[in-house]
Amino acid sequence: MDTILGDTLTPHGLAWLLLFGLPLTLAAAAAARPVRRMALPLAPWSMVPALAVAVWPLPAADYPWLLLGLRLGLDQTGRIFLSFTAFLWICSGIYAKSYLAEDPKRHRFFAFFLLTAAGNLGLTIAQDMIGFYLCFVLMTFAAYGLIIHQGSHAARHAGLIYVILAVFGEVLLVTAIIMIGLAGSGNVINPGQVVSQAVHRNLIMALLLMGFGIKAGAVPLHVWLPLAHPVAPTPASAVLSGAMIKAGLLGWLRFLPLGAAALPNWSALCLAAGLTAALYGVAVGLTEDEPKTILAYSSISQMGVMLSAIGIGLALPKSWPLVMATLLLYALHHSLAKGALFLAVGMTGAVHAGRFQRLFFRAGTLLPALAMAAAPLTSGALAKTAIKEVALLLPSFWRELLTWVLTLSALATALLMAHFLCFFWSRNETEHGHHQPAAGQWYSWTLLLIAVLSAAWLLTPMQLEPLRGKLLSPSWWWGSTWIVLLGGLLGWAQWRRTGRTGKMVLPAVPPGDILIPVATLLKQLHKVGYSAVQRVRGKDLMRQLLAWRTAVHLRPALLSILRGGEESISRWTAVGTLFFLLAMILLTIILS
Amino acid sequence: MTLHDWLPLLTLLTSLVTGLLIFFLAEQQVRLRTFLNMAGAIIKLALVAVMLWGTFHGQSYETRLPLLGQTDLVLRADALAMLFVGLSSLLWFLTTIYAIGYLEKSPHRSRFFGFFSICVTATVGIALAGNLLTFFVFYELLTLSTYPLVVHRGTPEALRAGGRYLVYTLSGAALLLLGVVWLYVLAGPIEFTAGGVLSHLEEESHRAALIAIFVLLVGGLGVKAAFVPLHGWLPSAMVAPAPVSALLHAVAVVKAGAFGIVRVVYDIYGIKLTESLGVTGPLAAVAAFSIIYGSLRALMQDDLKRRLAYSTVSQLSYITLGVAIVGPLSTVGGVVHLVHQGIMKITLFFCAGNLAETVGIHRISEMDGVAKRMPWTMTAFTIAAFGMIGLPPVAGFISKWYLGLGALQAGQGWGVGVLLMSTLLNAGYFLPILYAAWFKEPHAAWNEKGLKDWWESDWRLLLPTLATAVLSLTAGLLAGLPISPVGWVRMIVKQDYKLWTPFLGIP
Amino acid sequence: MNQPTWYALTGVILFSMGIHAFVIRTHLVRRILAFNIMGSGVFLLLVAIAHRIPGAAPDPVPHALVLTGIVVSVSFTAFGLVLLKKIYAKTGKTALIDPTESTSDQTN
Amino acid sequence: MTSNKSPTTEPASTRRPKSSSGAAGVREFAAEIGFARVAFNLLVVLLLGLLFWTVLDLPPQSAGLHAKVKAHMHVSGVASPITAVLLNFRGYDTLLEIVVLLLASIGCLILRDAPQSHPALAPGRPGKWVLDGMIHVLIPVMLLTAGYLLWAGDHAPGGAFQAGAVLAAAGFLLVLGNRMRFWRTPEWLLRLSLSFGMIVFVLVASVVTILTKNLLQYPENYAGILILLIEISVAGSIGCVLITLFAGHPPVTRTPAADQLWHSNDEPKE
Amino acid sequence: MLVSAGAVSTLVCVGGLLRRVWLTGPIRHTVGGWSSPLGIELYADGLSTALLAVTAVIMGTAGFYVVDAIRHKNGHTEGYDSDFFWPLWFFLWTTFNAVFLSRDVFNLYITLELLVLCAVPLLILAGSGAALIAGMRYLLVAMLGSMCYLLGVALLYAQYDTLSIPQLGALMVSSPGTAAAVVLMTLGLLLKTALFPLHFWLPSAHGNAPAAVSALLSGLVVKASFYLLVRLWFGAFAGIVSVGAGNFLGLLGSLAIIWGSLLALRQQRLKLVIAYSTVAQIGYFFLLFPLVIGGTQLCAPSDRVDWLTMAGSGAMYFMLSHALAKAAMFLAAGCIAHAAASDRLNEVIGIGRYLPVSVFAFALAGVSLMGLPPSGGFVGKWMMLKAAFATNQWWWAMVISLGGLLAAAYVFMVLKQTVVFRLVDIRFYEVPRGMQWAALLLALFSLLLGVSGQVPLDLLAVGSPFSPRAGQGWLP
Repeated sequence: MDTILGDTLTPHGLAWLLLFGLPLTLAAAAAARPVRRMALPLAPWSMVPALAVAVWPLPAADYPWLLLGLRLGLDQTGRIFLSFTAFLWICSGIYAKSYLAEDPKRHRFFAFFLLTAAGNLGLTIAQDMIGFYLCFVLMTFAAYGLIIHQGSHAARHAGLIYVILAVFGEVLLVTAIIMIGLAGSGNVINPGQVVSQAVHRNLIMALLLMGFGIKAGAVPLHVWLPLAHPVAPTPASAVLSGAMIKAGLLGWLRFLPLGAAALPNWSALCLAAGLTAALYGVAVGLTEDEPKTILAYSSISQMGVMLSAIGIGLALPKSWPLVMATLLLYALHHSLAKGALFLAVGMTGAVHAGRFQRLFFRAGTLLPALAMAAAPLTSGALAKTAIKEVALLLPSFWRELLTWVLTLSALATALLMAHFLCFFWSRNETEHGHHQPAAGQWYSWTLLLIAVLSAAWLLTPMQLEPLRGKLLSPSWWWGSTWIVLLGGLLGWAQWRRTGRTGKMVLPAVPPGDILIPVATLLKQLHKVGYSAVQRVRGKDLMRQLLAWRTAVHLRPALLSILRGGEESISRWTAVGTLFFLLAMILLTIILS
Repeated sequence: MTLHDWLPLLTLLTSLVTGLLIFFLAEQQVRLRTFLNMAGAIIKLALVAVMLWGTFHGQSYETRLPLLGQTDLVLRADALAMLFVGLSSLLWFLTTIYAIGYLEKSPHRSRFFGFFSICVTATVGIALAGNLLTFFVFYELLTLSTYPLVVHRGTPEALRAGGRYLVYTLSGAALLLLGVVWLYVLAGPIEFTAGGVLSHLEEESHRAALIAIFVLLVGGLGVKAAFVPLHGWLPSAMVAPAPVSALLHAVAVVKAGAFGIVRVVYDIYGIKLTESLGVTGPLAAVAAFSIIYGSLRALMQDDLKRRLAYSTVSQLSYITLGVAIVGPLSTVGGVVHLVHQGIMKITLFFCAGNLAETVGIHRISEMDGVAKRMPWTMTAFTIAAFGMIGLPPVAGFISKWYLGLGALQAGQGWGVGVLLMSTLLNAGYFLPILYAAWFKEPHAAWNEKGLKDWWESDWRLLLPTLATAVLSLTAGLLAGLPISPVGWVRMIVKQDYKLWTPFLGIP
Repeated sequence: MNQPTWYALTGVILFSMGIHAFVIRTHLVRRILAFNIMGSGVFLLLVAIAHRIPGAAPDPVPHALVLTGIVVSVSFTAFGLVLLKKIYAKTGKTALIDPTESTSDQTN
Repeated sequence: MTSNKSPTTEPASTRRPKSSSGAAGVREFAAEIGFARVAFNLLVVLLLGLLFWTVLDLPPQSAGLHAKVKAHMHVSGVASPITAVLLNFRGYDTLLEIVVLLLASIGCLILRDAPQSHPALAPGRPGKWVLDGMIHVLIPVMLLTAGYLLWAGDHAPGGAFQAGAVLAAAGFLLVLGNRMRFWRTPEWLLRLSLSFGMIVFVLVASVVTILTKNLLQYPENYAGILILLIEISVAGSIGCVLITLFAGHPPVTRTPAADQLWHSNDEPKE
Repeated sequence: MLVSAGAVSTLVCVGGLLRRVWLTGPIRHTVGGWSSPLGIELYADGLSTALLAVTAVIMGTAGFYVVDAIRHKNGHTEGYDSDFFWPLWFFLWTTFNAVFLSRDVFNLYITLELLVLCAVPLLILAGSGAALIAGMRYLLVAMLGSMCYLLGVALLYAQYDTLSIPQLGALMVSSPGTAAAVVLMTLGLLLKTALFPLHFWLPSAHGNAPAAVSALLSGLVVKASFYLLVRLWFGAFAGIVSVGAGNFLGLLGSLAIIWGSLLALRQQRLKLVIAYSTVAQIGYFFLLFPLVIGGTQLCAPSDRVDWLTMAGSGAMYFMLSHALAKAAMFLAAGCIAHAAASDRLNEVIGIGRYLPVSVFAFALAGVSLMGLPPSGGFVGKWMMLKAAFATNQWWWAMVISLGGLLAAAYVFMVLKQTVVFRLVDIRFYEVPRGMQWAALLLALFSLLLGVSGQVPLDLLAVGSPFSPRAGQGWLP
């Protein structure tokens, strides 16, 4: 029997299931009317076991009976991903408890919140392809609930776009998975290797890039992100941009044949896409005035950087471990910093609190912004330098381009952060009426800030050890500080000009930029298609084919033939004639 | 004649006897009728369980009754038969509970339950049939016993629907009879044997006759398997009461057609002969066209049950697609979809019935915010809808997974394309319903009395719905286990049809 | 062309005349008469067959057949006439109304 | 469909319309009596031609079963071959034949009107004396001839049916002469008289079958007597049957329908 | 009481005969001890005993129906209570027994006459104007048919000096006389069996007769003349009749199926629907001729014998189950007409609630007519289809399945009426249970034929007339 049950009954097997199952059960409890009152306070703590496992990893466990052979476990990437995801989910959980304290629909929010958490945690620990895909789908569709929580028209619109893209993403992923399944005969544990040897490798890679690209916000497919973030409640958008976008990245790491074979053209593509995303994100971000939208665009640009890092990985299979380490570090840094920023946006009321809170609040928002802008001694600096180191390994042409673009993006991010801070702080003063942030919000935010400061340093993978020493050297300091100062200066300057003229420097681009033209195009197509269908349906070709109408015309004719025929046959002369006619026919037949 | 020989017949008789007894019950003897129904269902489940356990251990059950010259009535419980019998007897048990609740105060209940049990007898008979003649006998009995159920309400449109249903099914049956007789004349009294029996005929230059017979057989079965040109009766038959459309048009009647095609292709012609005759191509084309056309028509329907009906039309052709794409994996996918689609679709129909009965919703436009009033029903609906779309945890994903793998393995890439196209279309017509139910504010008339007591609707309507929803979820989740539908089908394909190539890692 | 053949021929002619009248005439009495003519035609034929060898005694079997035939046609004629009278008394017509008409159930 | 031809110009007496001069004649003739009739006439002519051909083609010199009948005459118990065939060799036919007669009489009895609706024929009709005279003279003679015919059947042409016919004639005379009140005969007597012949025949047949284990096989020496017994009873019941057939429905007295009969033409439209 | 005694005794005799034929094969019985050319010969083979058995069953059950109708004499009793009813009833029964046993051509002529003379009085018992006219028309048709038949007999006797069918079969040789005789006899019988062009008299006769009588008319009387035709074609005319002639009758049969069914769909009255359905089903029986006669050339000689017997017994099986089903249908129609006081279809709406048993009987009989599996009709249809394909005359198979569909059309047209949910609740007359159960009993018998399968088939195969005569086979 053990072949079927695998190590379900072993302690670590149960632990894994508990980790994944606890949020699920709580989500169900939150939805069920009678028990939801008890479920709510427990919500954030259900992710604690996940964090514990991240810290003390357990051996992998096999469940052959579960969904074509599920396998849960942690490797190095998984461990780091799990750590920052779990941490972020716990913080936003605590934050949400108090942030939505008097929101009537909070039970529904927590139900979806916990479902998404389960999905997110699940996909980090899932080793096999279908397990990963299962959690990915669960997370995607549960997140929909978070996005349209407010129920406003904008929320519904953002939700609709999100679902359409999610379904497309899901369909692409299914195809890719099926192809990989075929190549790797069934449910595959290490998809990366299999994809590298697979026959239709290019097609699979294209599907994977696009499928996970939608979730990770790669440029052409990022349109849902800037729409979703502003409408989602703050803890949701924090988790959305902090942890869930990273799921797309994790998907790339797990599925793409990184470190297996050198794929120059694919790496060129990723690099190009990544770099355009980095610059494009920031460019559009600068035109926004809504704090959350700005942060959304900054996430898009950061994800662009990570995509380029993957491009590097594709180019240099040998140095892939190093690139992997940088990527993990970068993801860790970005998720924590972005999470902190988003939570800060939710606490605008702090401005009216006591002096000390106001000061602490200002410093708190400044810190992650600096980290994002890769100010010295921050995790951002560590991540950015790591990326630069790695970029040097690339062949000549790409090396120059990359370093140049990286510095430019660093500058741009700094500018964006300054732009964000100016708008954010100015907005705080004007808007009063926001209630004081509750204690829960403060605690979770401070916890996150501590993580932003320390986590990157604590968890730096051993490959990047030498880098740490280098950072502390003064020469490096100057390199990064001038970028931050220049960015801040430019940001402040723009803020002052808009302060007076009330008009942005750059023309305002509506959020979801390229979506607008595409949407109008689709609407036209739909109108044309619908009228065509109506015309066809009007005539109902099918019924014509079955010729019901002609049968209807035929009936009276048929009826008259029948009646006339029967009457005429019934006359005696007719009978007699027929009688003898048949006789003669039979006679001829017999005699012939 | 040991017990083994009588078990298939006993399973058949349990519902037949109860049916006949119920006919003679007076309308008001409700308790006795319910007892009879329940007893019949439970005994049948027990017998089926025994046979399942037996077949799992390689035991063979066969009843042979002399019917007509050399061919006699053969009821054999092989693995494929047990799959369908298990499905139909389990779902009959649930649907009986549902029907008792649904038809609480309506007239003619004795007549209804009588024909209801006879219809299940026919389905079990079809499943257990050992040769084409037995299959045809029960196939016809099914048509006859379902007609009174479709016209149960006696309203003019019910009669029109019944008339249309008869025209389609009887002409289909006529085609099937011609095919069966011609095959009998050509190949003598043949039985269903795994791997097909007709291979010896091929070289005797009967190719044209074999192809013609195949067309006749599949044409006849196609009516019940709702291939597109022949599907007209299914949507109009939705006028029947909910339990009828649930069990019959989601499980019994339509599956009989699909099951028949599986029998014809695998147990009579054999997969190699079908391929060499070159009929699999057009069959796959018809299946693909029905999948797409069914989903497209479903998009346009506002009436909930008609949309589900068109979705059945498209989902059914998955089975034929799986059969038409020659290969072990697509076979597994096709055959297992027979079970999965049954469970999921019956949940959807139960929910539709529940909505219609409790809050009087028939059209999708009236479904705004219904989840507030009936959360449990809508959760079941959501699980089943996700299953139909093919999202992982629910059973639908498993069959799509195998179908996709099979299509690629057989080199028919377009198969995957069709699957994806239909996934999108499924999402297209299921997600708006979920969206409307869960996220829109209720404004319809039924909303004024909120959720009073603990049960949102009659427990007899709710429990079966939840049971089937859980069933479809576990069928998806526990796909690895040998006793799950997929495991069972894998065993069939491995043992009976010896198609299983070692290359596949899946146990 | 010996004598019995002549009788057979007249029998056959009578039969044809009978059949022609039976079908053409609508009046029931004429029909029944035509039936009798046909009968006598057949019986004449039978009698002619019985005695084809000039010298020998006639074959009794056809005679017996004729006798039985006559009895049967008598009973048919009688029953027909009685039925005719009854129809005439009820419908006032002496011919059969068109079948499809009569089935429209007007029992006049 | 067939245009109605005025009743008076009945086609010429010959049933077979000779093909008149040339196609014009035929067309005109056809138009006149409608296409179906013409077709029918042609077909009848064809039939006639066929029958002609068959009659001429019949084997001229076949003696039929005469020899066989003669061979078994000694056993049949009667002298006349016809009666032997009728009552012995093909006795089964005769039995069925009598049942036919009985059924015809039942048919008539079913259709008779209620007795009281027909007043007895008014006595004292003109010419009464001639009728009475005939009755007095003829009745005894008829009975005598019937008896002779019955007896002669044994060795010469005659027998039950002929005797029955003569008896019936006598009956008709009596009924017309108002001597026999047909309607007052009690029901049971009427039915017994009708079925008497059949009952005797069936009894004899069953007795004989039980004796000889073979339907209607008369034991050698009793054949003659049995046949005679059957003959007598059958003759009587045939007489009664024929009388019932006639008397069951008296000639129509003056009723409105009758008047209409005399005046209307007797050839209503087809 | 007397009635039941008579019925039971006949049933016992028929049962005894059945057992003897089943055990020992065909029985030959010379009447009056005279061998065939002179005397009359009675012959009981599988087919005739089967028909006798079916007649016994139908007559018995219909008798039970009438007894029950008389006992609950409320309102109209369709003439069952006339004191001449029972004599006619038993005479009809004896005539059936005579027809099915006799092998003598002239004797068959007399039995046919008897049949008519029993049927017409029964028909006009109801005394309605339409019944009288229908009776008259039936009488005239019978006169014409039997006179032609008699002429045929005369011609045959003139040529072969024998009246017994087997001897005729041996002696017959193709000559103008024989051809004329064959034609005349066949046409006479076609007229009496109401095959397609000559069917005008049947609907009005069966439509206006009392229910029990029309059950007998449709169920048995029509079949007697068909049985005679079968005896002649496969007994006497075996040497003369060619494939073309078989196909000719088959063609007429197919036209009958289509024409009868279409007209049945158009009728307003329930009994007329069933009457026209008889016209259609008669077409089915005539498909026997092309299948058996046509089959000899077209299928391999090796397995010819069993194909032929199968086709033959298949058609006969269909005829038997049709007899039972049609009688059941007419009795059910009788019950419905009795309840609704008129058998017009629009007045019978929603009667299903009041008369579940008779509607169920009607449905079961309908199933047998359509030839759907559980019923005897299916077994017959199955074997005829098999024969059609075996002798690769697939076009007859098409006709058979089309006939099934058309039958389904008019049966469900009627059933639809009974199921309709009727808002205004009109009172239906109370119908005695006995009548309903008689109808159901007959329908169940026709179903029993379907289930029993092999036993009746073996009975039919005993001395089957369809196997080609030793060595000679059929004329091409």
